Amino acid sequence: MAWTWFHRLASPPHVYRLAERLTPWFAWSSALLILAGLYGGLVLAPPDYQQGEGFRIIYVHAPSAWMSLMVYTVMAVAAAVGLIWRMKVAHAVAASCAPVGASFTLAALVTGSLWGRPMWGTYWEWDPRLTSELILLFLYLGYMGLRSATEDVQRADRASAVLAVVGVVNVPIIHYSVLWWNSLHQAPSVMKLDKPSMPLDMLVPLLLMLLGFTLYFVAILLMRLRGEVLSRERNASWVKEALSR
Amino acid sequence: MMEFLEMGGYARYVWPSYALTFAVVILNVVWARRALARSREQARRRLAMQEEPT
Amino acid sequence: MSTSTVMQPAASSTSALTAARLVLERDLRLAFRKREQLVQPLAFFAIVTTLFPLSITPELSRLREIAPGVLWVAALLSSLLALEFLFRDDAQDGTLEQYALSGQSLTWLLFAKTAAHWLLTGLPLSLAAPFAAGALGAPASAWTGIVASVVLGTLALSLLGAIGAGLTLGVKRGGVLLSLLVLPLAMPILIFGSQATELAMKGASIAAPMYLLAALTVLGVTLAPIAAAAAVRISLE
Amino acid sequence: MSTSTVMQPAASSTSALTAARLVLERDLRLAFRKREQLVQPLAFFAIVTTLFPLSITPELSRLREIAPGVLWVAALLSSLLALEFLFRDDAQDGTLEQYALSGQSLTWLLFAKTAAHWLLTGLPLSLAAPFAAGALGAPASAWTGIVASVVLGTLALSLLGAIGAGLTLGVKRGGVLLSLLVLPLAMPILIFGSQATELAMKGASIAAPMYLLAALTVLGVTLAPIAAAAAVRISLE
Amino acid sequence: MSDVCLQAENLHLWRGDRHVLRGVGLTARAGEVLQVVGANGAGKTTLLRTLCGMIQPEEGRITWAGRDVREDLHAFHAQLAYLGHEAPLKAELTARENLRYWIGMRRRVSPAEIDRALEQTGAGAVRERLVRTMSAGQKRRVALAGLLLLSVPLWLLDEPTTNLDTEGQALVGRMIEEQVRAGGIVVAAVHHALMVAPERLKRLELSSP
Amino acid sequence: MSDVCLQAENLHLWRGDRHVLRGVGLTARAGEVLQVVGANGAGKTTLLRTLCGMIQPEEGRITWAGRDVREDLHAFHAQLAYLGHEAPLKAELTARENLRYWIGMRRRVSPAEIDRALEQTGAGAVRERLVRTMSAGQKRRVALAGLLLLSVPLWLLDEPTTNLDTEGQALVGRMIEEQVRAGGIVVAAVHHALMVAPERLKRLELSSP
Ligand code: HEM
Ligand SMILES: Nc1ncnc2c1ncn2[C@@H]1O[C@H](COP(=O)(O)OP(=O)(O)OP(=O)(O)O)[C@@H](O)[C@H]1O
Ligand SMILES: Nc1ncnc2c1ncn2[C@@H]1O[C@H](COP(=O)(O)OP(=O)(O)OP(=O)(O)O)[C@@H](O)[C@H]1O
Ligand SMILES: [Mg+2]
Ligand SMILES: [Mg+2]
Repeated sequence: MAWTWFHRLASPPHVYRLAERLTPWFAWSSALLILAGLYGGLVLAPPDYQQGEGFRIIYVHAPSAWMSLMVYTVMAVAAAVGLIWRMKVAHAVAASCAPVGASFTLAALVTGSLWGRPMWGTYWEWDPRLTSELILLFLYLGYMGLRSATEDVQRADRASAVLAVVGVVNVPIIHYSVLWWNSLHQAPSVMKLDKPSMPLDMLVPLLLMLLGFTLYFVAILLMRLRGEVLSRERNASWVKEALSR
Repeated sequence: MMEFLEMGGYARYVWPSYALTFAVVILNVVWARRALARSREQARRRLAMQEEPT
Repeated sequence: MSTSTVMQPAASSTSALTAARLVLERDLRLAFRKREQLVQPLAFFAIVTTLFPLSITPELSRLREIAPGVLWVAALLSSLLALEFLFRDDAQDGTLEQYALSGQSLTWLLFAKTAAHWLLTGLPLSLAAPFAAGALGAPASAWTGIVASVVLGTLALSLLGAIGAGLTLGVKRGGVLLSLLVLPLAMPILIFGSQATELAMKGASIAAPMYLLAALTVLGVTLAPIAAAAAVRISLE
Repeated sequence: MSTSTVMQPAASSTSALTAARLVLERDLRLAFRKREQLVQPLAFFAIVTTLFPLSITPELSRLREIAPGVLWVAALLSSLLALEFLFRDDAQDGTLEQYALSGQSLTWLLFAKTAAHWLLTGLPLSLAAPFAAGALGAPASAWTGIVASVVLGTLALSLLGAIGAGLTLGVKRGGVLLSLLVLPLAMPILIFGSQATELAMKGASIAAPMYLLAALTVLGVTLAPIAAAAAVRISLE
Repeated sequence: MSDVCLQAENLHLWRGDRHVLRGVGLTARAGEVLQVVGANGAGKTTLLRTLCGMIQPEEGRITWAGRDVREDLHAFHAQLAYLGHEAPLKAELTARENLRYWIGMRRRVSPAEIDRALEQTGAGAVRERLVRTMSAGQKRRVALAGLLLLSVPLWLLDEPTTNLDTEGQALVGRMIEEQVRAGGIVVAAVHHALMVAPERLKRLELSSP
Repeated sequence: MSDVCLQAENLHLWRGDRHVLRGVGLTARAGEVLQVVGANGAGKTTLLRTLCGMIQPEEGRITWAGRDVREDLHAFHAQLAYLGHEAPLKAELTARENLRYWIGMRRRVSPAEIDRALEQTGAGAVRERLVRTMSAGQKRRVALAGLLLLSVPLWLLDEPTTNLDTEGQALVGRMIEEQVRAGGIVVAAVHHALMVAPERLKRLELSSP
């Protein structure tokens, strides 16, 4: 009984219909949250006493960085599930994640370096956090490269799943190694807001943005998932029904 | 309003950041829709092929 | 025609260890037949190390500062170049297919292949590293430290690379994709390796980075052949 | 069956220029079909550039000193990796044999292939180089100088590499041997290129090394395709 | 021995958009030769690769001696030999060395045995030559010697007579007869009729998708 | 037209220690099919590659229309088509694109012509498919379409029926007949007899070295 939800999640027609039904809910609620967060962040929040108005980049930078990490985690977990239980739907989830994650990683890198210029006086610094974010981008690119280089969907699924799982084993290793690497060479990292905690009127919009982006990710994921499921499914009857709508 | 747009002198950094991030947000929607449409089209063709008498 | 032994193949069947030994022996023999294969990674390593003095500065005092980094980047790139062929030749002529159909554990066979690969590239590289380091200004006292760290580092790299080589088997021009897959994962090896070399050159203890390198290697030995076998199976399909 | 035009093939035969254009178009189309081929040399270049800060030092002030060297070594290695495939794929599937038997000048056809290769690797690399240089601390004022020098350098390298690629065609695992052949010959490119970059970063005139690079390129354009054609013919035998 | 039997039921497989195997089923018992015939592109190669477990069918199952082969793929592989379009030989090794490593990985084999097999398939003269220097047909003959040496009950052969001269085609026929006489099973994709006594032959016709 | 004629005199060639071509001579006139036969390893492939100028014989000479081919190799190559053991197709291009680039390099060719040739060799159905996804026989058929399109007088074919089904073998026979009827010359290395009317056939038997 407890496992029925799992089996239903493994059933492509069910997932397809569920995704179709849920997408608008996530899409609209995320749009609302993001708009509210924007208003709060750009208009209501007071300027930072050190960084002035420049700190407002946080409302796009932090959500982008958050997405880059969360999406990779989702992707790796889905890939592992797909490998272990040979679940097509899980592979479809993993395949849907990569482009979204890669694009937000790029956004985090660019917004971060745009922020870095006024704060640190340089666009780029080989700081541990920055460096590991860059490596994360390479991991995404490798994943997508492998996927697109393999023609057959089933084979691409499993090959890239192996890579995603190996990659996730490596993410903490990369993170800590980069930390240790730098600690031997260089003074502690520059990147922190010089205050113990943010005032509420700065924090609330940030939380709204984070939640909004998360829901937005789910909406995009569901949309891509439908396409990926369709391309893996040969069972004509439900596909025909799904397409007629 | 001008003051708001100037962002206390940080406009060169703030607005491109927002523009890029929302470009990514919107592009992801576009890409996802396009991918879905493509898959539907392919599935339709596949169905047509299977229904052909062999 | 031979009197058929069709029905009792299990009687004299080979053990997993013998099969792995045969694979190792075969790869070594192939390499020694074409001796240039042995020399090439070394030569590449030597050339890359000479590129730097040419393109940066010939002053020994300044070279010494960048020596560990240059050494490790060169080692990384030369093993990477060789990695591409770890499984490729065997995939092309159908040998890998026969391995997968041999009834032997593919994990073991690929482990043997990886071991052969390390013996043919990692080991010579480790032995050549101190000379390159010397040319870049490292003191003779650093030699053992350099050799030890390069041994561990190339071991870890070969194991890690086996996964990448397996994954890119089905891909045309897999070489560049392989680098793209392996290099980000190899960054820790690079960091700890060059740290160890730097410490060795300063005469300090290299224990800390060596432990970390050893940990990576052990992790690689236990996990990489399994992942590589999975990857190869997928690309053969 | 078609009414045969067996006896008048010369009537509608293709001119050397059209044949070369078709070869170029074909190679570009193949590359765009597999778009990752376009991205990969770039990604490799980016990764190699990040290896150095990781293994040497993250301090921009010190990175800036070695930036020209790092940039050029990375550019050299990434074009070298791609060079291996300049003729290899076509040799394997028999296309090159058909080129040699086409009754067209092999020199022209190989020149077209080399041009396609540069468009697909050298050009993107030239456009990416200033970003890598920026990450290593080069000022924005150096960008045009860097782009110009990398354009010339990769051109010369592709032409030079074509000879090496032709010579190593018959060789299994030609990649490493190719590097061995090409790298020593590429040293002048590396030296002038990194000189130009260094001067550009200092804001000085880069005319002198650029003239030399241009001279190398012109020499390459006139001689390399002929040598490459000879080399390819030999390895086809 | 009657239970040594390869069965496949209702195999379905897609490649790209193409439904290549559409409900293929087959039974091959000890002592039988199953000829898989069909026009170019009918799916013969695909079927053989699916039978030996290299491709996973999307539907259907394959049994060996009554058990699903996926239960113990290793044991199944130890019972079969697959020979594809290309001979699985290393260009830089001699014929002898090739067989030593290929066969040695699966069972103990003596140099004398190897030489005998090479002699039988007409490759005795080239046994010390590097495979790289052999003609297409000579390579095939070395691969056939490997097939003999494996001495397993199940042979899956994809156009085994390719590149062979007339004498070589007769040789393949004799090898197959010998194999089924000893109680083995041969599944072969063919365009030219095999030179085998007709009573042992079964045909499986694949139609083009 | 009687002077369109391929002649070779006293060809000698060594490969390694092996005297592969030992004084081979041949004449093939317009309208003739020359079958090169011989056991595996007799030197058929080597002979064909020598004839088209890819290998230099160590002795002897080859003439085309009375002139030594080495005088103007380009002009000779413009008159011949060589099809080896492997079809010279790019795996990542479709059948149509492959022919467009392969043939287009030698003569102007329209898409309609290409489609017609593909239809004639039974590869019309796969013309938009990437060659990588084709079966062995489908690839051969695309290569045969290329042969038709080249429309040159001299064909050098190495086992042209490899991988083809029965219908495909008949197709090759028809193509060769058509070619010689139009005054062309065909030199083919074969193991299976070609399906061609016997009066046009000449045989050249190579003995094993
Ligand atoms: C290219 C440059 C940069 C990159 C790649 C980068 C990357 C990241 C990453 C990976 C996170 C982690 C998010 C999480 O843990 O959830 C993050 C968060 C954050 N970054 Fe950046 N960053 C960059 C520049 C900057 C700059 C210049 C500042 C401010 C001076 C900054 C301030 C922050 C803040 C406030 C957060 C969110 C709070 C936190 O999680 O600590 N970042 N960034
Ligand atoms: N990746 C793919 N995408 C699309 N179609 C494919 C793919 N791989 C194989 N096919 C098709 O599957 C069919 C079966 O191919 P297969 O190689 O099994 O044929 P075959 O019977 O062995 O033919 P031949 O006699 O020519 O060797 C062919 O029509 C082929 O074009
Ligand atoms: N590099 C080499 N060294 C030694 N012998 C060689 C070399 N290359 C070819 N040979 C030998 O030359 C002979 C002729 O080979 P070729 O490929 O021409 O034979 P073939 O008649 O085409 O045979 P098949 O029918 O098997 O295709 C063979 O005996 C072969 O072993
Ligand atoms: Mg086949
Ligand atoms: Mg031959």
